[in-house]
Amino acid sequence: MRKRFNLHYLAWTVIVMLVFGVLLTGCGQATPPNNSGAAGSGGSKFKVKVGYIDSLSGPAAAYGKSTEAGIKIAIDEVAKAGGPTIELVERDDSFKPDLAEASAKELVMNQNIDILVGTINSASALAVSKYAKDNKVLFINSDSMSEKITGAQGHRYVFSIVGNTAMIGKAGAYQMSKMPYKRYWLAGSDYEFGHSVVNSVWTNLQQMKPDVQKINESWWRVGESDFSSYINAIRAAKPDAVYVGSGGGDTVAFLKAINQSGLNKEVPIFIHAATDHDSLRPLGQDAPEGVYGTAFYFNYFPDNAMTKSFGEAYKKVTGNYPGFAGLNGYLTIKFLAAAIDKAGSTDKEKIIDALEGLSLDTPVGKGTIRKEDHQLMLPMVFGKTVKSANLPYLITTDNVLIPADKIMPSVEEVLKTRKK
Amino acid sequence: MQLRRIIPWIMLAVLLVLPPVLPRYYLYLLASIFVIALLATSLNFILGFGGLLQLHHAVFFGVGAYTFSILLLKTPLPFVVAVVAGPVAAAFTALLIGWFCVRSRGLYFGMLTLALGQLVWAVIFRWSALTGGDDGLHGIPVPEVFNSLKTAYYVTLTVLTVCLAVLYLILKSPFGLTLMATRDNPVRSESVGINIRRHRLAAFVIAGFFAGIAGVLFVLVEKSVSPSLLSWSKSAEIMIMCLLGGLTTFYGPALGAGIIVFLSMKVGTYTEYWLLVLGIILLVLVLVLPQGILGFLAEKYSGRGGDKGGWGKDASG
Amino acid sequence: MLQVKQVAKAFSGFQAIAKADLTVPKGQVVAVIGPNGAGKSTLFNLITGHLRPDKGHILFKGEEIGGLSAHDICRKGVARSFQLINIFPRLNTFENVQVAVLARYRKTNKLFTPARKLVVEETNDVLHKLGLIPYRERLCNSLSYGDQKVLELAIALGSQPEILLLDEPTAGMSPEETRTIVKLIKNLAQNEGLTILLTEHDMDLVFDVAERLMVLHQGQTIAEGSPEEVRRDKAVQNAYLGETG
Amino acid sequence: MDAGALGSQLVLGLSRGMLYFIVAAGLTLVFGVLRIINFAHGSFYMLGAFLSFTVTEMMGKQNPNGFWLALVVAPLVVAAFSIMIERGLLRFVYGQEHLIQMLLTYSLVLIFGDLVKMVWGTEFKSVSVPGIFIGNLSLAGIIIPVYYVFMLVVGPLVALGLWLFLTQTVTGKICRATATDRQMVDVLGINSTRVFGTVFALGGWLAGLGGALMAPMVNIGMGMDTSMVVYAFLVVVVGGLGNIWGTLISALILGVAEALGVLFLPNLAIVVPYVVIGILLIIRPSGLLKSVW
Repeated sequence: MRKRFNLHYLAWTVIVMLVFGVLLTGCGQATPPNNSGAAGSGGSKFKVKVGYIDSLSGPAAAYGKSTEAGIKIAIDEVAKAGGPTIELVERDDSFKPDLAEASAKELVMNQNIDILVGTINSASALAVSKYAKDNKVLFINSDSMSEKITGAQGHRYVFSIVGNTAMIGKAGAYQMSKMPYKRYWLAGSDYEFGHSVVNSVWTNLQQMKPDVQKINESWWRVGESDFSSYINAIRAAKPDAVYVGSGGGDTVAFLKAINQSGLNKEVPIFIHAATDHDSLRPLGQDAPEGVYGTAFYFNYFPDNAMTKSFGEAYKKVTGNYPGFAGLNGYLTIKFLAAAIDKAGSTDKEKIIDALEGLSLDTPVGKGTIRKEDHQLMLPMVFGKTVKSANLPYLITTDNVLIPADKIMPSVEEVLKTRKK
Repeated sequence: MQLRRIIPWIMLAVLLVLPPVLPRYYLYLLASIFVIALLATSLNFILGFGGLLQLHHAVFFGVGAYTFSILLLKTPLPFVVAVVAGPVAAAFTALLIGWFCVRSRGLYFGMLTLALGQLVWAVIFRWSALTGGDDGLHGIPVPEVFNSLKTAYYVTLTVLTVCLAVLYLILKSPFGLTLMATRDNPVRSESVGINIRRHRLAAFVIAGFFAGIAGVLFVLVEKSVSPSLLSWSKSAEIMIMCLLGGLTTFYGPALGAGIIVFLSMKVGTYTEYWLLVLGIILLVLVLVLPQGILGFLAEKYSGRGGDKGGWGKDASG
Repeated sequence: MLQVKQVAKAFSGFQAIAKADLTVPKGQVVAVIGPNGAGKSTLFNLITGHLRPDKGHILFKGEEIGGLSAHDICRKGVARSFQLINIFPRLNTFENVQVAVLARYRKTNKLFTPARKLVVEETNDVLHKLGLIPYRERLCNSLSYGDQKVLELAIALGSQPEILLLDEPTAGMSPEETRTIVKLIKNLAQNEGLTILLTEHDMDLVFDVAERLMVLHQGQTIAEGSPEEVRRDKAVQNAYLGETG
Repeated sequence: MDAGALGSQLVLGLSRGMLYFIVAAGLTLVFGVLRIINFAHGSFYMLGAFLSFTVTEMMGKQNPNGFWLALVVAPLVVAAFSIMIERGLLRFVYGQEHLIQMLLTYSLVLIFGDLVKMVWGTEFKSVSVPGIFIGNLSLAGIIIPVYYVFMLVVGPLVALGLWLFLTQTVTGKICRATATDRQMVDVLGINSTRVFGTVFALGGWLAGLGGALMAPMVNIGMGMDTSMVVYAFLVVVVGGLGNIWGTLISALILGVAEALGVLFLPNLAIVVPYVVIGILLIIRPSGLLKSVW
């Protein structure tokens, strides 16, 4: 009996110590690491707290972490250049929308923050956006590619720095319409992102090139581990070309399966983000050659000083060159800082006014936030995968910069979706 | 003994007078704790008192929330109808799932609830025309009054109190007594003339109904839904709350919900390793305090409550 | 009142009951005896619906009950106690019996009436009859072994059966506790007019209380009749009494 | 629809079924003997894949021996982890209720998830397929990637190995007896918990093997534990809890059904397994083969 009770006291002690231990060690880390070198230069008088919610754990953590790195690099750069001092308050949503919304509320109500950025999970972004609308705080969507964010569910308080599924589709269709293929097989990850990308590609392609036909479509579950049966079904149908709308992790796995099966040698394959560095680097030499893909960003194209400097800065911090998620975080802070300087205030309403129509030079070219729908208009890149002579992973060749006006849905189209 | 009777009333009184002095955020936090507390208590109704290994209780929470949201968002039906429809749909889902599950016992029951719950999850995840797929539904048009945090707080608190009272009554009723009898000894229950399958099914449906109410409350507070509401990690989280508070105690799950929700918020501000912390808490709990906090206190200060045999030994029978 | 005809039951190849026959007339105390493993408990489980017979008929008041579920059979008026303690360990003594009484009156589905106000008299009656009143509020896993056995009986009586099946009612009991039980059984049979079917190891007890015996050997009924007839039966002497001396 | 495509799809379905089997076998084995629903099985699988990545990295990304070494080392390391968990943690809850045991394994899911993130980081990772497995094998119009042929060999080998273990070794026999009738084993004076460590390690080894085998095909990253373990559960439930051969059958049925679904109902392929599972569960609520339960 005595032994039992001792055990219980032990349990209590351990639990209590654990809780306090976490709280205490946490306190030590709570101060953001980025404002150290900033204040000294006596630059901008603006100081602002930004709440950052993203999936730092869970299945999309690779992107969340990458965005986080981009954000931190931008914060440092901005501070060194005499811009506003940005204090970042981070929350992990573990890829759970309910947690993202709860975190947003905590940041706004408890930390008195009125600028939020994030998040890779579309449902999280939409939930936070809705909360931002109801409570009149600024939310800049840095990662989620759902077209609903600045489309059907857009409003004054939400901005999107990352391109969306409508743009991905239009860009893909624009490139594909220049090619001779007519009979297409459509495939993708069976979730919202996959379906909206493929829908957008297909409706746009049908408009640009009315004689295309769809043979069929196939959908796999998110996190599918075995693509061989899908590839076999595609192979059996003998299409002219394949378009694939798959999520990040699935893209990597699907590329691998293409390489093993040799499908890339039989039929042209288009996949958004297949050409992105985050998809190709993990595969090393095991990525398939000759796969076409639109992307938001190549860290080597277009070859200009900004591309280089951001690429190197990112590599210094993380050890790797950036993919699009890194750029998203970087641009989010760059635009925010520029807007604060332009507004001459940290008042959210003034920042919003300043963000509308704001233009900045970016590694991909000139980017402008469209006043009407708060979507950043940025060129997209397109290329074909190829083995590199000196790098341990594949890069792209035949790179093309697709101008922003070719990929943006018109303002009327966007505003029409909001009316519904 | 006296003290144990009074504590819930004191808690209620304190919670009633708190809002004027509490910061906004804590009103919100408490309101969401009330929602989860109701969910956890409804789970414990069948898990702790019914001895049924319900491994996927979040499904009913999600079905209630989704039904309510979809009716408000996509149909012109009045608010009251949607409020009633949420729990009813959850109860109906419970009836369907339960109908399959009560035929088996113990762990097998648990595995079936898990498998069938995943089917419901898949339906909601897939049927994006209706449910918005993994994007979820946002900006559910709940009546204006619920936009005030104070209203949300009092509504959730009132509903929680009423639901807890009802569940308490049920546990003290012949139905509850019989339920505990089927938990303690299914074989004997049958031989005194209790149709344990039907009785368990009824309990399952009741628990589903109350989980559905929690789902409706969740939407009133958060105004959005997504498939993560019925993920199995959510279900596991509720189970951890029940275990932390004490499976054989009535107020334990509510206490556990309060602790876990509060901790997840607090720890989340310091580290992105909240799940690791939760895992360690759970591990310690399982190894040294399986009867939970209230179970431990009950064991220490009175004869009854968390008794030695622990929970549901015979549930596997 | 109860008739078992040519019943058989096998468990994955092992024939537990090959051919059992039994007649229990109304108002009598009947005992099933037989060596360990003869299939007595299996026979009980078949009668009470915990097992489903492969072959044969079980008639209760002329009605086929073989293969019905346990709770249905109980509701027809067949109640039983178990060889090993089989009570509701985390309910108190009163509640243990109350559950059975509630089930008897079909009141287990009442949701909102507090249980402590229902069937109190009937429950107390049963407790009184078996002398359990002093332990009313005790959590029943804190009762002594003997009292738990009595409670076992009380739960069965709570169902207000027409026939009561007692599976080794005195197993593991001290001589004194055994005497109490015997008194109880006799009392139930004589004063309440209850029909009782029991299995028992203690032969003195069997010949003391039983008016009729059935002998089960390797799953077969080898004799049935009054204690005197059975005692004189050659097959029984060979198979059973002979072995035990 | 030509016969070649159909044939390929059937063969691919079988190989997919083999994958499911290898992962689910450990789960069902542990369940049958220990009566524990091991949620951490998915974590072991993930660990197997990450370890396989580390081993191949250490051997040099393009070194074909890396894969083979990983195939040996990763499952063994995972098995070692399993033994540590069984002896260090699980052992103390054998007397407890199912729920408690289950939640213990769930706590490991949470802990392992974050530990893997701490050790390996969040970037996507990939293991190369050895050169000999690249390309397709073509036979009578049936085209299969060579790696799948390899899977089709490994799967039955694992099944055969399990069968030999369970029928030919003393430990295996005790396992089977324990799974069928724990009480009887105890009565015979055999200490059934003695084999628990072995069985749990074997379960971990199988999960690790699954992870290492899948590593060249999948994207190794966070979240691969839960996406696999839920699926493995479904396979195990359909097969009959604790029955290894039931698991084999249900894994093959699901694999083939999925592959055919992809061919004939390509835009609804994702619901096919769930429909199949639903139907099987309605027909046989307690699994295809008699579960040991």
